Amino acid sequence: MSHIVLDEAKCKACYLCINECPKKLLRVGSKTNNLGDHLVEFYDPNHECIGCAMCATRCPDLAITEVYRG
Amino acid sequence: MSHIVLDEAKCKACYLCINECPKKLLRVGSKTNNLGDHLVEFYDPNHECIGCAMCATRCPDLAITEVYRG
Amino acid sequence: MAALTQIFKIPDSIKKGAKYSFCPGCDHGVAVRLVGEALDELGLRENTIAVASIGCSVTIYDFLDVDSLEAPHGRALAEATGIKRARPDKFVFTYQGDGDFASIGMAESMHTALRGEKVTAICINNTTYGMTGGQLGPTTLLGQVTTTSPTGRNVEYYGYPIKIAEHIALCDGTAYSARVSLDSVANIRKAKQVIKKAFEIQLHGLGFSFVEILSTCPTNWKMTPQQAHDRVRNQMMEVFKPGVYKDITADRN
Amino acid sequence: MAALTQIFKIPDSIKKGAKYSFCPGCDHGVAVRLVGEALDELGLRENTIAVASIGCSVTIYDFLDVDSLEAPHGRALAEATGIKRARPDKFVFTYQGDGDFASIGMAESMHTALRGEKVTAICINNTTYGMTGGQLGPTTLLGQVTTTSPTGRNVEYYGYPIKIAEHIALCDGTAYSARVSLDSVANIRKAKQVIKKAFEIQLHGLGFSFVEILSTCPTNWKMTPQQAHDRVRNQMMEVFKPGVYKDITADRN
Amino acid sequence: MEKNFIIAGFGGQGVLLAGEVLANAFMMAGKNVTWYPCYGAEMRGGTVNCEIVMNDTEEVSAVNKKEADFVVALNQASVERFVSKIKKGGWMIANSSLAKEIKTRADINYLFAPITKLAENVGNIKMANIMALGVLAKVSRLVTLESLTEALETVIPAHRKHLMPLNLKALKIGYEYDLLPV
Amino acid sequence: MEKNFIIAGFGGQGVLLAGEVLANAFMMAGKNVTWYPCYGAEMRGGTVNCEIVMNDTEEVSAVNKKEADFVVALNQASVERFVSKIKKGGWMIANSSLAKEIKTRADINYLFAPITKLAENVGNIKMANIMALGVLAKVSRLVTLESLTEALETVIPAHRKHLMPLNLKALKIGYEYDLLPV
Amino acid sequence: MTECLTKTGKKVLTKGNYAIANAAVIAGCQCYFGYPITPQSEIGEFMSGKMQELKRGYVSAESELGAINMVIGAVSTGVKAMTSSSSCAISLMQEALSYAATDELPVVLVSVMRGGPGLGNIYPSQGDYNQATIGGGNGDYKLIVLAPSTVQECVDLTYKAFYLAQKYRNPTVLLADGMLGQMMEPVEFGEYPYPEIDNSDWALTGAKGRTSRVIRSYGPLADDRCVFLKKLFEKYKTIEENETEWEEFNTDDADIILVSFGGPSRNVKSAMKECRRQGLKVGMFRPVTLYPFPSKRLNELAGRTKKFLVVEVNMGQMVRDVRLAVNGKVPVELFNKPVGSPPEVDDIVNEVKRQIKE
Amino acid sequence: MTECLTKTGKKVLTKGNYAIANAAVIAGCQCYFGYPITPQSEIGEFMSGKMQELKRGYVSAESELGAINMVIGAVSTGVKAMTSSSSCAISLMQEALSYAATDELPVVLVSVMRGGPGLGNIYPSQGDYNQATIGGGNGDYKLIVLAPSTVQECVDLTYKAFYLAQKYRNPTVLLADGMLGQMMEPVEFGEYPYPEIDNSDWALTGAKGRTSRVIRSYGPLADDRCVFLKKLFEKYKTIEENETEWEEFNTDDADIILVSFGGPSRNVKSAMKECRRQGLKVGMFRPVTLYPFPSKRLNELAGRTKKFLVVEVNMGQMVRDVRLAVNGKVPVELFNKPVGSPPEVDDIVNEVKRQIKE
Ligand SMILES: Cc1ncc(C[n+]2csc(CCOP(=O)(O)OP(=O)(O)O)c2C)c(N)n1
Ligand SMILES: Cc1ncc(C[n+]2csc(CCOP(=O)(O)OP(=O)(O)O)c2C)c(N)n1
Ligand code: SF4
Ligand code: SF4
Ligand code: SF4
Ligand code: SF4
Ligand code: SF4
Ligand code: SF4
Ligand SMILES: [Mg+2]
Ligand SMILES: [Mg+2]
Repeated sequence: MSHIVLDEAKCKACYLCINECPKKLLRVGSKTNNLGDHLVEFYDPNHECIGCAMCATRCPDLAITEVYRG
Repeated sequence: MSHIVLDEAKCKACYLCINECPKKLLRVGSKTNNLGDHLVEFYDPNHECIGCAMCATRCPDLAITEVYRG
Repeated sequence: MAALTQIFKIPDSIKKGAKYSFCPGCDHGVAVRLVGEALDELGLRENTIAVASIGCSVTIYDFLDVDSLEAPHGRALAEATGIKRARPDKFVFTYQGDGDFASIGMAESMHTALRGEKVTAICINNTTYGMTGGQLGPTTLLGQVTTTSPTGRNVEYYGYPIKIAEHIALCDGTAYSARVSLDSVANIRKAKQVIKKAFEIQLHGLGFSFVEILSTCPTNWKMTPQQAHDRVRNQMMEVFKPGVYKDITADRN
Repeated sequence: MAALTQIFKIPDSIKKGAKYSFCPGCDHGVAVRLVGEALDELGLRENTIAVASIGCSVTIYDFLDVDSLEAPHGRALAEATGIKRARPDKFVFTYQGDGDFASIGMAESMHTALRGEKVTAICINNTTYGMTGGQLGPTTLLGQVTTTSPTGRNVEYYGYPIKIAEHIALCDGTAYSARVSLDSVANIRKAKQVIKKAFEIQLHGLGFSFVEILSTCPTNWKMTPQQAHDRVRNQMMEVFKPGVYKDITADRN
Repeated sequence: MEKNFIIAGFGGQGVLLAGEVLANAFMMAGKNVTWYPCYGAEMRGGTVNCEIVMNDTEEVSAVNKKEADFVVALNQASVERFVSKIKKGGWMIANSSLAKEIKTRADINYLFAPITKLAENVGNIKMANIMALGVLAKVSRLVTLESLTEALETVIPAHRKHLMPLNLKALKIGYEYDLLPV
Repeated sequence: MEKNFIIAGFGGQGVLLAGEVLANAFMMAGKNVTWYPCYGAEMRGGTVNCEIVMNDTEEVSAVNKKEADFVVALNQASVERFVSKIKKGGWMIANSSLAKEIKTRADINYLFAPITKLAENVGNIKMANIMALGVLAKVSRLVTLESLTEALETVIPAHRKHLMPLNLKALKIGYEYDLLPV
Repeated sequence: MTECLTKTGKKVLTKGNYAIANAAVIAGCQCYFGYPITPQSEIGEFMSGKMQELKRGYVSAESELGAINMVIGAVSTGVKAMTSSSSCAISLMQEALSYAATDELPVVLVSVMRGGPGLGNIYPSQGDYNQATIGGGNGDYKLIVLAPSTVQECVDLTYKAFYLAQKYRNPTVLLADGMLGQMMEPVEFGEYPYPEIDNSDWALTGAKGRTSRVIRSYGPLADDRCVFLKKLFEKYKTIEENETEWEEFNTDDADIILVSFGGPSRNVKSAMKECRRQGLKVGMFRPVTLYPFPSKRLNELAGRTKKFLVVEVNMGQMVRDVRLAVNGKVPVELFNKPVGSPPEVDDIVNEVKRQIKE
Repeated sequence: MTECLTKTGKKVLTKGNYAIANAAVIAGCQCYFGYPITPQSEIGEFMSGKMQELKRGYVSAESELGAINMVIGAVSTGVKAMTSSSSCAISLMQEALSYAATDELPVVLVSVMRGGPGLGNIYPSQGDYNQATIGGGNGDYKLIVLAPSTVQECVDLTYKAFYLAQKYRNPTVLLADGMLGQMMEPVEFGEYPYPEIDNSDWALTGAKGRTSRVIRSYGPLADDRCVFLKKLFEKYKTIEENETEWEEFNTDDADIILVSFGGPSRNVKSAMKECRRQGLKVGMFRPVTLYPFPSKRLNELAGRTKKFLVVEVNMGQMVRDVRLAVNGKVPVELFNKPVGSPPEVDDIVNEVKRQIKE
């Protein structure tokens, strides 16, 4: 099952990944970082992720650390 | 009568002018400068100078100070 | 359950657990990762000496897991030259900002290219001096507002931006000169190939190799990261056209 | 007896009775005279500030009868920029060696061109650092023997010579960039026209204007002045092709 | 008399601006004043703070003082960092929306106010810094709302002038916040 | 014992080289020696000179000395410039081909030799410098022809080695020149 | 912040960097050339807008080498011009400063010190005292060096820097530090308080109706150069006699005199007062001109006091000048902090007490 | 002149510049980077041929900024490397030297002083004493500075410069002047007399089988930087304790001690001897290391002698260090010549007599 691994400690809430995902599986989450910004979360209840790594390629902060396809 | 004015005090005996004159009116003279080099002299017994200023244009040391045509 | 293939990982050439100190959304982060990926793929990590420049680039030694030297502002390629001449067997590259490379470091950059020094330079063009707070730099676009061009870059006072990749291509010692953009995932992937190619050029000892990377500075542009990419696409890429400006291996390929 | 017309005189912009300190046969002398002639013809003497550079060029202030400033090695165009910005109504030009302009002064030169600074630079390219005794410089030809390339310029250690006029032409702020030679009387006369044109470009406020002059250094080339001109013709002009590389007025002419 | 203040929070909370407003207010009230930012390599996202030294006798004041009379801390990190720097009998004014209401010292006064939340109520979370100034004015009695208003007029740039009413509102709410120290 | 020498002439007469040969000769004879060129902004074509200080006791010698024991002057300008620097009882060895045979001092010894002319006779005017060394060797008795020959072998570069015989001839002619001081 | 601040008697709260820039504009600075570096970039930022607004000269230089040489070019024509920079970038200007001193050109340089050596950091520091006063340029020359300690003094000494530069045709440095550059205080700008100097007898303006002029540093003949240097040093002597400036407090009866310059002297002054409050006989001495250094006065004071304690934010630089001035009469001790904001007042007080006991 | 001179016991007559270059080659200098400037261009000329012949590194750099930074690059990898230059061009290296000192890199720089300030001229001079010893770079740091006085010492101290640079990981300057650079004397090269230093624990060589290394001068945190600077200055203290070197003659009973360094000290020594010949009790002191400066010894001598007379070819630079060392115990006077060959022996002798009478 394709999926990504997101390291919240590294996410800086730039939201670039959100626009990149062809399946719109990333969204602004409820957790905040110490600046008060809301972190991104991977929300894929229907297992739509295709493991294209668009999100990880775009993420400028190494926050999407792994992408699996299968 | 076309002719040139040569300032010996400035001539550094580079001899560039000699080759330039279409009439071959410049030649190595007998006077020497303080380096022992022989200065150039304007030798135009037959009034062949055409006032073309080739010599003066070539002279890198302002030693040919004037050229007259006529 | 089908077998999983790992499609993406943080390159080994990036320090474990590294957390960038770049601003949110800054493309410096992508560029550093791409360098790491290229080092990984060419197996260079343990044979590399990197030269960090003064600018937001300076902290790359905190992230890249390679031996690194910090050069004074503008002198990265001089130091890279020294390293390469001392250790011709090492893989040597610089990671510089546009200000570092093309303003204060212009003489060093041009002459390293002219000498055909067998090193690679990566230059992050974000049309400003990022680290010092967004002043007008050598690549600032005409009309661009910065802290030192409060009414926009006008020709009268500031002149024109420099097209770095074109100038480097003109130097006879340059083996490879290209410009890439990080505005889209497709272009990021292209950029990675170009960086890798530039590294290979060095590995083959062909001369100087150079990659200019069009990048963002959301903080100083006062834009969201997304807006910043739009600007790269719509404004920067118009003036700084991506492409390979020189590749002495082109015929052979 | 026919009336006499004066066909040639020492320009008024050259100090009365000036005697150069250049070596015998050195083309610096011709170049300085041509500058003087151009100043005369455009009536600029009393409105000019010249910037002398460090090199055999430094003594021009002893010969040219204009206000002059001596710049540190490589910084002539920075100082010219300062002068022009302070006194935009003055005519400002630099007279520099190739080492001064294109080696240590590369950053200043390129950026003055990029800024389109309304000044003119005259660069004497004699393929060596003349004043310091003939070392390898940025324009030294491949194979050329100098005191720091005792077995000739090889690419491995020294890289390639720079083609200055071409690089300057590539800068968007450059209005005019040309290369001339002093190897023959015909070319000297052409050179004068080019210098004058470059000066006019400045007078019209069109941007940066630049003239590279291929010149000799018989002393350090260890040649007679005549042999030196042959070398200019047969070797230098092959690599550094004379011509106008940029002229933004070309269409209008 | 000399009094000194530290205003601290995270980057983006406008603590430097708040300090500038306070310093201007003191100046307008005819006092000598120095505003000194803590700066350096604090990463974006770290805490930011500035020191304001008000003096109505001496013309030149020391800075980088060991102790402060008043600390305004807009987040927990700032409370932790500066609580030990408060003079005996001095004040910690803390933003309880982002800091815990815990008193670690008995020899100082605490005032906890849910500043961020109050600012949200006003309609703009960015007003927290100015609101904090209102609180400080009331607590310290060293600066008047009038001076602060005048200072705001000076400090807020032309293109932000439309936010003046909001700023004044925040100032007032802060000033009128129930001060009973907990 | 310390003796010092000035060799002077115009650029191109090879005075620096002559000095170098002399200094080498002293070294080969086991003496301490220092060769110090006058340099600076003398224009090409001006006079050039060097100072050689030979010392067989002290290891380190002063340079830029006020006085010299021997001056070798290859042209008139050099005679004029250095005649006043000769120690009482010292020697002026002058090239009478390019300098006037006039003695302006009574307290020094003069030797005028038509060195350039003699060199021309040998077939190479450039040999004047080495010839002058021959004269100096004879006059001073401080250096032998053997040492000078050995020194020449060292100093003359490989691609000029074919000129050795000519150099030696010049040296000898100088040495054998009729020394009777005029 | 690009509005030109008022010249009138009204006080405005402003940052040291803006105060300097604005004072320069009021002083009649016709050209600014600069390259950014923290903690002084605000100066160039202010200038970029203001100079264009006033149709004066502004260039975003390619480097500090470029900037300082542009200033040389501009001032050689007789106009007032300046650049500003910090630490590592000031290092790059040393050759040009040596030229400018030799050329006797009224260059004005604002040096806002940050933490060194190398790239260092952007914290305040006084690590470039030597660089400014002794100089890293080649050869023998002197720069006039003025050291403000308040934002108001940033204004006043900027005016003075332009004036002295012109008056003596000598490069002049306003030596501030990151602390002053970033600090805000109320200041009054007023008018430029000095007379304008007539440059018409030396400036390069085109040789109209007069013989042409040359400004050069090349001195090919050693003897001429000796004469020139002696003359140059005569000028320095005049500057030393006329322009040495300092402040002193409570030195009359002091057992120990604290010596400190620039921003950190504020804390030293507080410490001195605290000591007095505690009954200790402590005085304070603040050089305002670092060159010319108030050596003579310090030497006089050495006859009265028992000890000097130099407080610096560096590894001990001005202390050498104090020792040279005192010349062994009494001990000169150092209390330093390598880099950062000035030492806390209490720490200074404690050190004073320790020194008094010793 | 590009032949490598013999290493054996045989003496060869050679110019100071060639002696330095050849000694560097023997010392194992792997890379030379340089840009020409009189009076030291022979060093680069020699190196251009020799390094290529030996398949070592040589670059005709685009400028002195380039050259010194290339040296930094090279030495950061653990090899020996150097550049050489003079006066105005050394001014351009100040930023890099500050970096190199901070990075603790074994840079070797040969500075052959000429007449300053500005472009000046190519005559010998000692005008760059301050530049070398105090430094024009930003911040607090020290360069080790060695000053030869003979061509043989040019050789010996070149060896030592490479050794000390490596031993202490500190930039080291061989401070010669045009006089020594252009002078010829017989020298023996011998072998490089020092042990090789193991650099493997810090040099950048690619992170094979170990954690990666960083050489940097950026110290973003003020507190860390204070710690760093204190540690750095501990190193300097060690250098001061171990490496201070000087020569003294006839100081035991001297009424007046002449102090002089470098080439001109030759004439001072002759003058001292002449004074002794005339029955005057004159001694001489020659610092060989200018940093570390032999202050301690001078202070000791100050207890015995009545006066110091510092002789320099500049406007008075080392005299400050002598005064600091002597700290007022006895007068320290200056006899200087602004630029050029050293003062004539007689002139020094006369000055000594004048000083004795005073
Ligand atoms: C000699 C010197 N001048 C100036 C600076 C200040 N400075 C630090 S980074 C920087 C600009 C960096 O811009 P760029 O190279 O474009 O990199 P970016 O931060 O934009 O990635 C400047 C001017 C410095 N550290 N050293
Ligand atoms: C900073 C600095 N570096 C080096 C020098 C020495 N120097 C003087 S002239 C010169 C080279 C001049 O060459 P070029 O510019 O080509 O002029 P040319 O003499 O050939 O006409 C050099 C390297 C110097 N004066 N200043
Ligand atoms: S891998 Fe592709 S599909 Fe999956 S979350 Fe990332 S962008 Fe979306
Ligand atoms: S792109 Fe990366 S840093 Fe940005 S929001 Fe997504 S996961 Fe976070
Ligand atoms: S003017 Fe022409 S013809 Fe006359 S001498 Fe000169 S070159 Fe010859
Ligand atoms: S060209 Fe001029 S300098 Fe040369 S020989 Fe002729 S007249 Fe003399
Ligand atoms: S300042 Fe700009 S370039 Fe630097 S890290 Fe932030 S966004 Fe990136
Ligand atoms: S050295 Fe060369 S360039 Fe200089 S004056 Fe002599 S010949 Fe001309
Ligand atoms: Mg940038
Ligand atoms: Mg040249």
